[in-house]
Amino acid sequence: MKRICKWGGIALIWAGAFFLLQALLVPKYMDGIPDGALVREYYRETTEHDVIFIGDCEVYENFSPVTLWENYGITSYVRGSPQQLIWHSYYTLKDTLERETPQAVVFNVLSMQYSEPQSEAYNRMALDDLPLSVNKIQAVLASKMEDETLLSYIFPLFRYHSRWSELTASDFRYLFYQDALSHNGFLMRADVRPVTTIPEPKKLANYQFADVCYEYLDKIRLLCEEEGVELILIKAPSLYPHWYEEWDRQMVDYAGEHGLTYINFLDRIDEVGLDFSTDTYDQGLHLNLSGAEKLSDYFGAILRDAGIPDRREDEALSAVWAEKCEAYHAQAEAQYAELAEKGYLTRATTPGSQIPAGE
Amino acid sequence: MKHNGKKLSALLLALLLCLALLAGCGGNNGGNDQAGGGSTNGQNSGADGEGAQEASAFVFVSNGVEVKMNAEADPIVEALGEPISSYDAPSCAFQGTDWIYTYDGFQLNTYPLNDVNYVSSVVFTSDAVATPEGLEIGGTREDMIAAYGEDYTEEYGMCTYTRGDSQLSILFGDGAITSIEYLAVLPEQ
Amino acid sequence: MTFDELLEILSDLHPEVDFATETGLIDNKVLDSFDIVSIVTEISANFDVSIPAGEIVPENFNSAQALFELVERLSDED
Amino acid sequence: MLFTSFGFILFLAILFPLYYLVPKRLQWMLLLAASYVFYAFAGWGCLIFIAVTTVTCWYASLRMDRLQKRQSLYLKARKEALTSGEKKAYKAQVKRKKLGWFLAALLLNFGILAVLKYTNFAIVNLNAVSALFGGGQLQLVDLLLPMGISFYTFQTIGYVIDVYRGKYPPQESLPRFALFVSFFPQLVQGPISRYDDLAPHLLGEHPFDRRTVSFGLQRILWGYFKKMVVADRLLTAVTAIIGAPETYDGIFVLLGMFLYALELYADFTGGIDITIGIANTLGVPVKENFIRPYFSKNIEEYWRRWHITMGTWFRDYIFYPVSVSRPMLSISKKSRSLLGPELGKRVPVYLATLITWFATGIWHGASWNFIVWGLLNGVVIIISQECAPLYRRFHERFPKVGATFGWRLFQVVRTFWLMSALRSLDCYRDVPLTFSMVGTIFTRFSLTPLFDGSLLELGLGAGDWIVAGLGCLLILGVSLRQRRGSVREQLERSPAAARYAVAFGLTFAVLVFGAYGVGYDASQFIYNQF
Repeated sequence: MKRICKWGGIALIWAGAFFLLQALLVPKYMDGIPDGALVREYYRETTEHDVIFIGDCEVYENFSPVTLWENYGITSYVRGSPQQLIWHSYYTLKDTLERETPQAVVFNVLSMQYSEPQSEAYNRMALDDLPLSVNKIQAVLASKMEDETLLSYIFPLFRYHSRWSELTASDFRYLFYQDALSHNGFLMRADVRPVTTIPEPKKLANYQFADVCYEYLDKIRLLCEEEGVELILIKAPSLYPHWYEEWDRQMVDYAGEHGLTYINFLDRIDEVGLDFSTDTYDQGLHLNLSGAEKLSDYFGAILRDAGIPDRREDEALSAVWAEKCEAYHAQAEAQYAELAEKGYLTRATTPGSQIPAGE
Repeated sequence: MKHNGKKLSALLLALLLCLALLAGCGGNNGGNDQAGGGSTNGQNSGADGEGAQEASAFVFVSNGVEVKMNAEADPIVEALGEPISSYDAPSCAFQGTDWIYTYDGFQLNTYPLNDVNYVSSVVFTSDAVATPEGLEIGGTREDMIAAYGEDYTEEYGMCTYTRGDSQLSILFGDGAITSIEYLAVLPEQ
Repeated sequence: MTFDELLEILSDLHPEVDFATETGLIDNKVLDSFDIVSIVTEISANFDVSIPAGEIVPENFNSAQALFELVERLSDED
Repeated sequence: MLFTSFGFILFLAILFPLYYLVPKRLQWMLLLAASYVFYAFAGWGCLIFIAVTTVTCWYASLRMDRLQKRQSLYLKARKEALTSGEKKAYKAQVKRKKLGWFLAALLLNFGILAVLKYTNFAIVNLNAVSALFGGGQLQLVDLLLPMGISFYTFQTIGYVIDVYRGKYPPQESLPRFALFVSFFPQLVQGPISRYDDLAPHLLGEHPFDRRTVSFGLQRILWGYFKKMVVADRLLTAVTAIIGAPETYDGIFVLLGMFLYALELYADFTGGIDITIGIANTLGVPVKENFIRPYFSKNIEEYWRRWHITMGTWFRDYIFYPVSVSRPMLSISKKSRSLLGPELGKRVPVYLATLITWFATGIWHGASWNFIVWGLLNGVVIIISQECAPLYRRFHERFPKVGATFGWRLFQVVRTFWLMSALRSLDCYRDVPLTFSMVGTIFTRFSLTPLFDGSLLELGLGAGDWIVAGLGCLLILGVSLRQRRGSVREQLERSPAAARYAVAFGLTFAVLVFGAYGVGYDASQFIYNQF
């Protein structure tokens, strides 16, 4: 008995040290690259959502849940992550549907063009913060690059141990708790960088989306059917990377075949009222705050037509959302103030990104 | 044990056969083929160095400026002169910025690595430019073979030649060349 | 060959060692591989006894006595 | 499966408990199975080669033994009937047959090694010669080089030679013999064990012993520390230096030699620590391969303390047989009559030395770099032999100097740098480049690069240099303590808190500072494919 106590104690101390070190060494995304913090923030939600967005930066930079709430009383969350590939989307959705059942799921179809994992960094940002479960393991196995190991997703220390030499004060400050950086998954950027030119798209040899992408699209669709959730396919109005006609046609066909709604917002730029001289912060790759609010307002009407209810009558919900709105407007104000003062956003320009200030 | 003499010769024969087979196909030794070097440094001495007589890579030339794949991009961009337009596409979450420079007849694309931009591709956009070997948009398959030979792979009407750390991809539509693209084969990280 | 002749060969190599009493010539690193080869060639050159490589093991070279017995045995065999 | 991969750790984590759970008489079978599983991860093709070596050497040794036994029976039965001439004739006949089996096993197995390892080297050289005369060029062939082939081939050949010499009876059971050939911890990079040392332990029964297992695990941990924290970190800088000879000349060459010496030591001895640690955890003792070689006072001593099992292999199976062979003895006679007894006596020994070092060089790798490296080692050893009388006279005149610490330090430092300089042949692309780079130490010498921040451009940050430096100091400290006996036994006597602190510290040092995972090339053990 004494022996068991002794070894148990040693194991406990060892595990404690291990997890403490691990918590210290994993990146916290508090000093830049807020995109990396998106996945973890979802798990702090206390109330359910009627609409869930899944997809890449074209959802989390372009759709604002607060606008949907304020204008339509629609509760929503953007479960996006940078360059979220379709298998990431599928497993993220699966994880979400195990926790709540929304009325609609909105999927941005840009990732249909990628049939293979692209980069370890994006895998990490999509998967690191998924809670450990069979679902996560499947997600890792589906996503990992050749030289990545499953074990390093279960114990991220094995991946991030070499960060010991890059630790900063903020790694200690945010060791146990990190501030919220997004607004229900929406990352706010109020600065403007107008579109002056868009490079001509190059010709491709093959426009057909890969089988594996269709497989996952089917999985997403079937999952939604099973749970009784309406699936809406969209293509966000980002001007670059180019969305080819040939790709669009495949999505139109797919939606038609399965009775889904597919909206290509590139066709509705005028209807939405987007002005790419003021509504983008990076020459048309992403919308800025004003662009996202216009798009969300336009999309809210579509969601309302699809039967997504107005929850503003619900007092408990209203209280929760009131707080969200407050934080949202505070950040918007702060960003506009900073822009007025300095002409650029410090937060938005991490070292290494060479976006010239306030063009 | 008496007849083992025969068995042994049979064994030896089988063995030699195996050896011959393996010597012929070989090479499936996974990550283990740092042949015999005394160091893991890739500085494998002797036998390895001489083996790599690579054909030199494809180089695009515009107004006397050589555009090599995987070359540092900034000096080339400077030498090429003012582009018609340039476009920077920061990737999601600050993982680096790709640049696209548009010139008359072609586009120059770059990728970043450790804060330096390198040439990732040159895409022809019109027949205003031609490769140093004389191939241009609108040309024929015969032109292509005359210029670059038969050693290409073809997929969906796109023919690709690989030389050194570069590829030349030529796309056909209705029997004529519709696109020519130089592509960098990314160095192993 | 006599034991004294053998001692002479050995003392030529290492005058400072008392070969009559030392019993750890190999274990105590008194003889290195060069010495051993020298001894074998000397014996072969002067007494026409060849010591095969297989017999070059510590047990046979640890003392002059053991070496002498080895040489006796080998010359008997021939 | 690399020693430093998660897969290998998992493999061990399954094997160790299983080993002590199965009935004791099945332990060796489990080891055999584990060894083949381990080897299969290196590729199915490799399995064929090790199996062929196993079967042929096992069989040839049995045949040799049968012949020997039949001879003694035959002679015993006919003790009176045969004349001594007939006996001799019979013996000669048996000897011939034995030699036949012996040579068949030797040629086949060395042949496999030679074909796989040296074909391309031969082709390159043939091509170079052919080019001189404007001849045609051969294509290089893509050959599979099975993991650890040089190690297991040498170990097995050593067994065949011993059986041929009648040192011990052969192993009758093929699977038992297969375990001796393929015992997985030492498959990757040695040590090259002797059958009579290793086999009894491999095949014996091993009850669980807490102390043995804990000592074994400690040694494994220490090996991982040396390898992953020190060696793999230094490797980055070494690679940077020798990868750009046009940038890094002069003092950098010297620095490169120094770092490579540290890196190689940490890598190789770390690997051996893991090997021996695993074997010890399984209750199997394995001969030490290194005894603090960098403390050696001369090159001969160095080679008695560095990669010991390889050195003794070459000594017992090449140096001795060559130097006492008939041709060598006749050379000896001739050289004595030509050069006089003193010098003449040494000629054959030196010749055998050069032959042995040529073989050692080419065993290390198929390139002129290694051949020149080996020969230079031989030459240095010969020079130091020739200088021995000089040193003796020096010490006779100044008897006090030899005993001083300063003098010993001088010897140790001299030997270290001499070996480091020779080792640079192992780094640069070819022999002429190596010599010209070593030359730049003298022609382009300048100390400034050490202080102007160039060190931080070698791929290691300041933190990495500090970790590597502290790691080296720790290794040095442990080596110094080792002179007073086993460090683990010393540790055993210290308080529990200290022991756990060491274990925790090392584990987390490996976990955090180890060079593994994405962003690090899983560098293979340097001796992997010898």
